[in-house]
Amino acid sequence: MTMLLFGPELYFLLVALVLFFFSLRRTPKVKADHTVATVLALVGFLVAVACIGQKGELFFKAYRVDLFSQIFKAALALGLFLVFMISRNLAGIEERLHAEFYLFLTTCTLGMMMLVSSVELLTIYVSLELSSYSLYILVPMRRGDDIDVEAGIKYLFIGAVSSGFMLFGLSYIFGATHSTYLTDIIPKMPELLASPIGLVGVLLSLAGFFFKLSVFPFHFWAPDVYQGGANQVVTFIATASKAAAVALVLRIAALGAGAGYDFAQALVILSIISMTLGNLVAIIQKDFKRMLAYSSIAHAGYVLIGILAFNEAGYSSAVYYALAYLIMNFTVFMVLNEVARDGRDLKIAELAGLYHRSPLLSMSLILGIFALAGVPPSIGFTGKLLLFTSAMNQGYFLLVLIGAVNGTISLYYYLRVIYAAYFIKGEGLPPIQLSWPTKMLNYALCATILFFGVAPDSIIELARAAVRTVL
Amino acid sequence: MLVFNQLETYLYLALILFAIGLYGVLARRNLIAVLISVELILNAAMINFMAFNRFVAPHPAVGQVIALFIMAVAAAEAAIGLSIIIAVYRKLKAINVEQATELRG
Amino acid sequence: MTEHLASFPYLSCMLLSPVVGLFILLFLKEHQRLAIRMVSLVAAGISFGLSIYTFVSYDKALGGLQFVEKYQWVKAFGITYFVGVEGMNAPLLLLTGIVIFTGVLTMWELQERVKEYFIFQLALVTGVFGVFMSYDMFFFFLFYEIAVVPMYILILIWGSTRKIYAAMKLTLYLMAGSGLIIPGILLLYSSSGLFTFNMLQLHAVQFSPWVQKLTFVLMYLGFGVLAGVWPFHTWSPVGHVAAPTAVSMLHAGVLMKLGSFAILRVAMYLCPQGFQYWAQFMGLLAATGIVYGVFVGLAQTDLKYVIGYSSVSHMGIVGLGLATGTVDGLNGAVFQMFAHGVMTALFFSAVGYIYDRTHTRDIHELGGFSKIMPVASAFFITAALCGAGVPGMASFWAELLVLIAAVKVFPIRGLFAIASLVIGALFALRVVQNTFFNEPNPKFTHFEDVSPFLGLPRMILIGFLIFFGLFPQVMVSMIKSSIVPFIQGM
Amino acid sequence: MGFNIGSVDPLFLACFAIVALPALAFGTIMIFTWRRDNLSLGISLTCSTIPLILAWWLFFTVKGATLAEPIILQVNWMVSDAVVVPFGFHLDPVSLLMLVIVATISWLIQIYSIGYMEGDPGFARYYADLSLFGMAMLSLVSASGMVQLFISWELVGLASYLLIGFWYEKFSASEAGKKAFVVTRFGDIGFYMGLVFLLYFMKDISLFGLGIADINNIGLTQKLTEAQITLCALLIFCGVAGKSAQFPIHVWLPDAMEGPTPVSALLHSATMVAAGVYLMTRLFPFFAASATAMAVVLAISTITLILSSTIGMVARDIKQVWAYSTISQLGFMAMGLAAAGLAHGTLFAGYYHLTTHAAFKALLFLCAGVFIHHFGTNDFFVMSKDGGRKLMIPMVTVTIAALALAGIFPFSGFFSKELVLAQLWHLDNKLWVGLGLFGAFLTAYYTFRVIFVLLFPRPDDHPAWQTYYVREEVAGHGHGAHGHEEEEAHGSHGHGGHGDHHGVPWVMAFPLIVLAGFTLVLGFMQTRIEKFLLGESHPHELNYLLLVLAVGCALGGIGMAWLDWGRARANWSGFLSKFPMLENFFIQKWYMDHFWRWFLNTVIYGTFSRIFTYNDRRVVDGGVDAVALGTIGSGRLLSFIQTAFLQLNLLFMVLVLAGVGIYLLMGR
Repeated sequence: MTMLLFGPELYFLLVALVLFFFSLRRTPKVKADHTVATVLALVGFLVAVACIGQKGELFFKAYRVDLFSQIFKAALALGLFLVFMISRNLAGIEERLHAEFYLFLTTCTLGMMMLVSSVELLTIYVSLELSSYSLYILVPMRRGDDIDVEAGIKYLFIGAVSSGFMLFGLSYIFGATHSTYLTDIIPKMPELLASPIGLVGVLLSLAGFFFKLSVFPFHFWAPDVYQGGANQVVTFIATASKAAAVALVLRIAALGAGAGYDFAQALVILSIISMTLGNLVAIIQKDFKRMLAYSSIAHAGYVLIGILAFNEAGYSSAVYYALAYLIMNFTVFMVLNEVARDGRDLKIAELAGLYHRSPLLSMSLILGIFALAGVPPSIGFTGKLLLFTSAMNQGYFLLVLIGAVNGTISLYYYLRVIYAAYFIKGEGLPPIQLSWPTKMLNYALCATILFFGVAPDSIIELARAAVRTVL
Repeated sequence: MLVFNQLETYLYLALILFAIGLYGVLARRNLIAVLISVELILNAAMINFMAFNRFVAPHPAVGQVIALFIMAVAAAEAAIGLSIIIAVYRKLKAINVEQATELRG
Repeated sequence: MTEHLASFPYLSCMLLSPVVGLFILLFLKEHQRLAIRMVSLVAAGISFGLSIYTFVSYDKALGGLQFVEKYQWVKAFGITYFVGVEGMNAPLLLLTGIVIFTGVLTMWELQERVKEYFIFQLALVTGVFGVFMSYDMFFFFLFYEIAVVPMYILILIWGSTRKIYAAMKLTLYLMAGSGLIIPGILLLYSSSGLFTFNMLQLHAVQFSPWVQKLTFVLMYLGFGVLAGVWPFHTWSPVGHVAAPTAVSMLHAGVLMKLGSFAILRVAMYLCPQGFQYWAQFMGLLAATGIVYGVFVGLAQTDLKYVIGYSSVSHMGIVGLGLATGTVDGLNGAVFQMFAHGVMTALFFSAVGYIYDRTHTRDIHELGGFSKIMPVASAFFITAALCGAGVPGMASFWAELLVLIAAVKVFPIRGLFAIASLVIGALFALRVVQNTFFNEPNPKFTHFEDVSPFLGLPRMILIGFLIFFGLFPQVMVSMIKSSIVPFIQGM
Repeated sequence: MGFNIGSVDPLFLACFAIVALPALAFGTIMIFTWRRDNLSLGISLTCSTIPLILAWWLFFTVKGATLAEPIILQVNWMVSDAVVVPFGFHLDPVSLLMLVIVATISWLIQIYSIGYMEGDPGFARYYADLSLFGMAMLSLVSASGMVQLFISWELVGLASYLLIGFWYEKFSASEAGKKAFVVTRFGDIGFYMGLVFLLYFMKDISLFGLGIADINNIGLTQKLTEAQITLCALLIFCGVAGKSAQFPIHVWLPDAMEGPTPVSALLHSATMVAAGVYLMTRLFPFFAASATAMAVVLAISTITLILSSTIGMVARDIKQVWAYSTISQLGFMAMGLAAAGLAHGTLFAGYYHLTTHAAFKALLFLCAGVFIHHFGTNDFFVMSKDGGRKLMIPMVTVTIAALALAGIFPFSGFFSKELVLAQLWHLDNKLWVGLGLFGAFLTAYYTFRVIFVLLFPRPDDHPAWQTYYVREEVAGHGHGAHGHEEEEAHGSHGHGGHGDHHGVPWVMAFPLIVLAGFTLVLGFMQTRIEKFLLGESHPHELNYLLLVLAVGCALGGIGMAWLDWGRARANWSGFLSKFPMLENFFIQKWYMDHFWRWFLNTVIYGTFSRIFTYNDRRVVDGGVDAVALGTIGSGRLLSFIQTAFLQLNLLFMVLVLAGVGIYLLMGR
C-alpha cells in the first residue's frame, strides 16, 4: 500500500521499460514511438497530478513524499510531456536513436522525480547522478557536425567534477554530523558551519546543486550544451531539469537557513554575479539557444534571490518562479523548435519574418519573451516581483536594485528577438504549418502565461503550502 | 601502528587523493586521463566515508553502503564517459581536450 | 481619505472595454478593416464616455475617493485590486479617454497591419487607464509597464524616422526607469511592515526619513524618465519623431503624464519628507528643462522634433508645479498635464495628417499650407498658439498657476521659467510661419484638405482646449477638491 | 462661474454683451461661415454695431462712477487656493470714454473696410479677426482685474498678429506679424513678471485677485516699499512699451504697416497701440507712487518722441510716416502722464491727447488708405505725381488731420498738445519741455512735408525728381516698395481706381468725414471731457509764453517744410541733406532693426540655441548612448571568460570556489 506513494516513480519506471523494448527494435518506427511516448507521458502527468495530495515517507525515511515533492513531480511530468509533444519531428537525432531519446528522457525524469523527494544524502546523490547521466548521453546524440560531442564531453566533465566535489563535501558533512539524513543534519547546521570542515563540506556539496542550476561559477556547461545539444534535449534541460534543480536547491538551502551572515553574503554575491554575467554576455550572442543559455544563467541568479530570503515567502516565490520559468522558457523553445524544423541551430536573425510565416507562433514568442523579460501581464513579471519583494523584506536592498537593473539589461537582447521576429522581412520563406495539437498547445501556453500572471493567487497559495512542508 | 588507527591519517590521505585527482583533471590533456582523475576524486570521497564510518559514525554499515553505491555509480560514469570519448574519437580523430575547442564566447 | 464604493463598476468597465475589444480583434481577420476599426472605435468610445461620466458625476462636495472598487487579489503579499477616482486623476482619465478616442479616429486611414496596430494600441491604453485609477502599488506598477512596453512594437512596425534606434532607446530608457522604481516601491512595502501594497494604508505609515529620501529620489528619477524630466528627456523627441501619429498622440499626450502623475501620486504622496528634502532639486531640474526645451526646439527643423522639445519644456512646467508643493502649484501642474496632453495630441494629429500626405516634416520643405489645407493648418496653428501660452486656451491657466506658485517658492527659477515664454512664442511662430505661411511649395499644392470626418477628432480636441480655456473653474475646482486634502496630508 | 442670468444686474449684462458679441462673431465666422463672405460681413457688422450702441448708452447713462469710486461688477472666473481670478468690468470715466472711442473707431473701420477689402480672398477671415480684436480690446478697456486685462492684452496681440500677417503668402507680411507678436510678447513678459512680483510682494494675495482698484490702492496706501513699487511699475511699463511701441522695442510698429491699411488705422494708430498708454492711465495712481519709475518713463518716452520724429522726416512711404508719427505721439502721451506723475498732476493731459490722437490719426491712416487704394503705391511722391490732390475729400480731410497733428489752432491736436506741454512745463527741469517743443517742431515738419508734396506736384522735368531718384538708392531698403507688394497681394481691385480721379466709394468717404468732424469738435470739448473724467475741471491759467513757444514751433516746422518741400523752387532735398551722416542715420532708423536682428541671430540662435542643441545631442544624449555601448562592450569583455578550453573553465570554477571558501573561513 505504501508503494502507492511511489506511484509516479513506478509508473515512469514502467514507461522506461516499455521504451527500452522499443529501443531494441531493428527497424525504428518513428511515428509510432512518438505517439506512444507522448500518450504515456500524458498519462504519467495525470498520474503525477493524481498523486499530488499524497503524504508519507518511504525507505527508512530516506524518501519523503509531500506536497512540495508532488508538485514538482507533476511539473516534471508536465515538462516531459511537453517535450515529447514537440518532438514530433526529431530531425536533430537519427531515426534509430529516437526510441533511446524517449527512453533517456524518461529515465532522467525518473531520476529527477526521486531527487525532489529524497531527503537523505546518498539518495540525493544517486538520483542526481541518474538524472545527470541520462542527459550526458542525450547531449551527444545529435546528428551532424562535431559540436555535439564537444558539448557532451564538456557537460560530462564539468558535471562529473562538480558531482565529485559534492560527494567529497557530503563526506565531510557526514563526518561532521554523523548522519546522512537532512532531518538530522539541519538542526546541527550552525555548529557545523562553525567548524571549518563542515563549512568546506557544505560549500563543496553546494557545487553539485549549483551545477544543476547553472549558477556562476558552475555555469560553464550551459552555453555549450545549449548550443551543441539537439533542440528538444536542450528544451528538456532548460525546463524540467531547471525546475528539479530549483527543488533540490530549495531542499538543501534549508541547510543554509541556520547559516550566518557571511554565508548569505556569499550566496548574494554569487547570485549578483550570475545574473549580471548572464545578462551582459547574452547581449552579444547571435545563436538563439546560446543566448537562452546565458539568460538561464541570469534566471538562476534571480531564483537564488528568492532562496536567499530563507523564509516561507522567499521559498514560495522561488517555487512560483520555477514553475513560471518552466512554462515561459518552454514556450520560447517550442517556437524555436517549430521554426528550426530541420533541427539546426537557430541564429536570432533566422527568426526573420516569423510574423508573416506564422502569426500564432510569433504571438507565443512575444509572450514567452516578455515573460522571460519580466514584462507584465505575465507570470514572469509577477514571479520576479514576488522574488524581489521577499528579498526586500529580508533587507537585501542592493540585491533588489541590481536585480531590477539587470531586468533592464536583459530586455535589450529579448527585444532583439522580437525585433527579428516582427520586423526583419523574411524573403521567400514559406509559411509554417502547425498541426492542431501544436496550435492547442500555443493557445494553452499563452493563456497560462497571461492568466497566472494576472491572477497568481492560486499558484502562490499552493507554493506556500508546499514550502511549509520543507521548512 | 597508532598512525593507522586515527581519523586524521585517512582524512589527509583522502585529501591528498582529492588533490591529485583535481590536479589531474586540470592538468592532463588526455580525456581518459581526466576521466581517471575524476574517479580519483570519487575514491577520495569514498575513503572519507569509510574513515568517518569507522571512527565516528554510530551506525557501522552506512559508510560501507555508501562506498558500494559510489563504486557502482562511478562504474556507470566511467562507462558513459568512455562511450562519449569514443564518440569524440570517431568524430575528431583524437581524444585530446585541445581538439574540442569549437564552442566559445 | 474617505472611500465611497461604486454602485456599478464604472472604472472596471472603463478599464476592461479596451481589453475586451482587444480580444475581439484577436479573432478578426486582417482584411476585415472596417470591422476592426469599428470594434476599436467602440471600445475606445465606451471608455471615453465612462471617463466623461466619472468626471461629470464626481461629487466635489463629497470629495475623497469615489467609484471605489476593491477586491482581495493576492492574500500572501497583500495585493488588492483597488481602483477609484478623485479630483486628481479624474481629469487624467478624461484626458486618456479623449486622446484614445481621437487617436483611433486619427488612425482611421491606416493600411498596414491594421489589426495588430489596434490590438497593441488598446493594450497600451488599458495600461494608461489602469495607472491613473489604481490605488494599489502592485497594480499601479503592473499597468505602468503595460503602458510602456507596447510602444516598442508600435514604433518598430508603424514608425518612421530612425525607428529601430528610437524604439530600442525609448523602451530601454523607460525600463531603466522602472528598474529604479521597483526597489523604491518594494522598499516602502517592506519598511512599512504592513505587508500591503495599498497606497492609502501605506500613506498612514510614518516612514523613517532616510527611507523616504531614498525612495523618493528613486521614484522621482524612475518616473521622471517617463515624465521627460531634464536631463532624462532625450528619448522623448527621438521617440515622438519615430512613432506613428496616434502613438505620438498617446505618448506625448498621455504617457508622459503617467510619469508626472506617478511622481505626484506615489512619490510625493507616500514620502512627504523625502519630497521636502528633494524639492529644491526637483525645481532646479524642472526649470532647467523649461528653458532648455525651448532653446533646443528653436534650432529644430523637423516638425515632430520641435513638438518633442516643446513637450520637454511644458513637462518642465508640470515638474515645476509639483516642486512647489503648494495648492496652486499642484493645481497648475495637474491642469497643465491635462492641457498639455490635449494640446500635444492636437499638434501631433495635425502634423500626422500633413506628414501622411507629404511624407516630409522638414519645415523648410513645407510652406504655404494654410493655402493648401486651411483647416489642417488652422488646427496646427491653434495648437501652436496654445503652446505659446496664448490666453483663452487651457494651458494658459495652468501656466499662470504654476508660475505664480513657482515665483513664490523659488523666485529665480520662476523668473527664468517666465522669461522662457518669450522664446516659446518665437519658437511656435517660427514653425507656423515656415510651414503654413509664405508661398506654397508647388510639390504639395494638389493635396486636398482635411475631410469633415478626419477633422472631427481635431475639432474635439480643440473644443476641449477652448472650453477649459474659457471655464477653467470647472477643472480647477475638480483638481482642487483632492489637492487640498493631499497637501494637508503631506 | 455658474451664475444664473436672472440675478445679474443689467449693467453687467450690457458690458458682458459688449465683450461677448464680437467673440461670438469671431467663433461663428471661423467655424461656420468662413466660406460665405457677405454672411460673415453681416454677422460681424451686427456684432460691432450693438456694442457701439451699448457703449454710447453706458457713456451717457452710467452716473456716479468716478475715478475714486468706480463701479466694479465681477464674478469669480477661477478660484485656486491663493490665486483668485475675477472676471468683470471696472467702470469709471476713463474706461467709459475709452469704450466709446474703441467701439466707434472699430465700427467705422469695419464700414470703411467693406470698400477697402472688397473682393479679397480672405474677406471673411478678415472680419473674423476684426471681431476678435474688437472683443479683446473692449474687454481690455473694461477689465476689472489685471489678469483679465492681461488676457485681453495678449488676445489683442494675437489679433494684431493675425491681421498684420493677413496676406500671409507674402514673406514680409508673415515676418512682420511674427516680429510684432514676439517683440510685443517680449514686453508682455515684463508685464507678466510685474504682476507676478506684485503677487509675490504682498503675501496676502488671497485677499484679492489683482483688481485694478486694489493695485491703485497700493499706490495710495503705502502697502509696499518705494523700491518694490518701482520694480513692479517698471516691469509693467515693459508691457506698455511693447504695446505702445516705446523705445527700444518700437521696431515692430513700422513693419506692422504690412497689414491692410484699415488695420493700420485701427490697431496700429488709434486703439491697440494706445492700449499701452491706456494701461498707464488705468494704473496712474500706482505709477505715480514711484517717482523713479516715472522719471525713467519720462526719459524713455522722450527718446521715443525724438527718435521716431527724426525717422519720420526721411521716410517716403506715407504709411511709414504716419507710423512713426504714431510712435512719437504715443511717446508724447507717455511724457504727459509721466510728467503729471512727477508733478502730482492729473492723468488728464496724456489721456486727452490719446483721445484726440485716436481721431486724427485714424483719419490720417484712412486717407492714406484711400490714396494707396487708389494709386496702388505707398510712395507719396508717386502719389503726388499721379495727381493725389485731385481726390478732394481725402485731400481736405488729410490736411485737417495734419493740422491737428501739427498742433495748429483750432484743431483738436492743438489743445491736447498744449496740455501735455503745460504738464512738462511744471517740471523743475526745463530740458523736458524743451525736447517736447523740439518734438512738436519736428512733427509739424514731417507732417507738412507729406502734405506739401501731395499738394504741389512737380512736373516730371523738375529738378526735384533728380534728388528723388538719387535718394532712391539710399532709402532703397526703406519701405518704399511695400505698396506695390500690397497691391499684388490683394490684386484685382486696387488699380480699378485709376482713370477716374473722383471715385471714392461712400463707404470709404463716410468714415473720413465723421472722423474729420471729431477732429474739429474734440478740441472744444476739452472742459466737458475733463469734467467728465475728473469730476471737476479747474480752468488752468493760460501760460502765454508756452503758448507762443508751442505755436511758434509748429509754425516754424511748417515753414521749414514749406522751404524744403512746398515752394516752387524747393528741390525736395530737405535741410537734413546738409548733414548726410545724420540723414543716413535716420534713414537706417537709428540702426535699431539691425541691432535686434543681430541680437536674435547672434545671441539667441547663434549662441544659446546652438550651445544647448549641441549639448543635447552630444553630452546628454551622447552620454545615454555611451552607457548603452558600455554595457554591450562589457558583455563582449565578459564573454572571454567562456573560453572554449574545458580545463580553463574548470580551473576558473575551482578558483572561484576556493575564493569563496577562503572568504568564509576568513570571515569567521
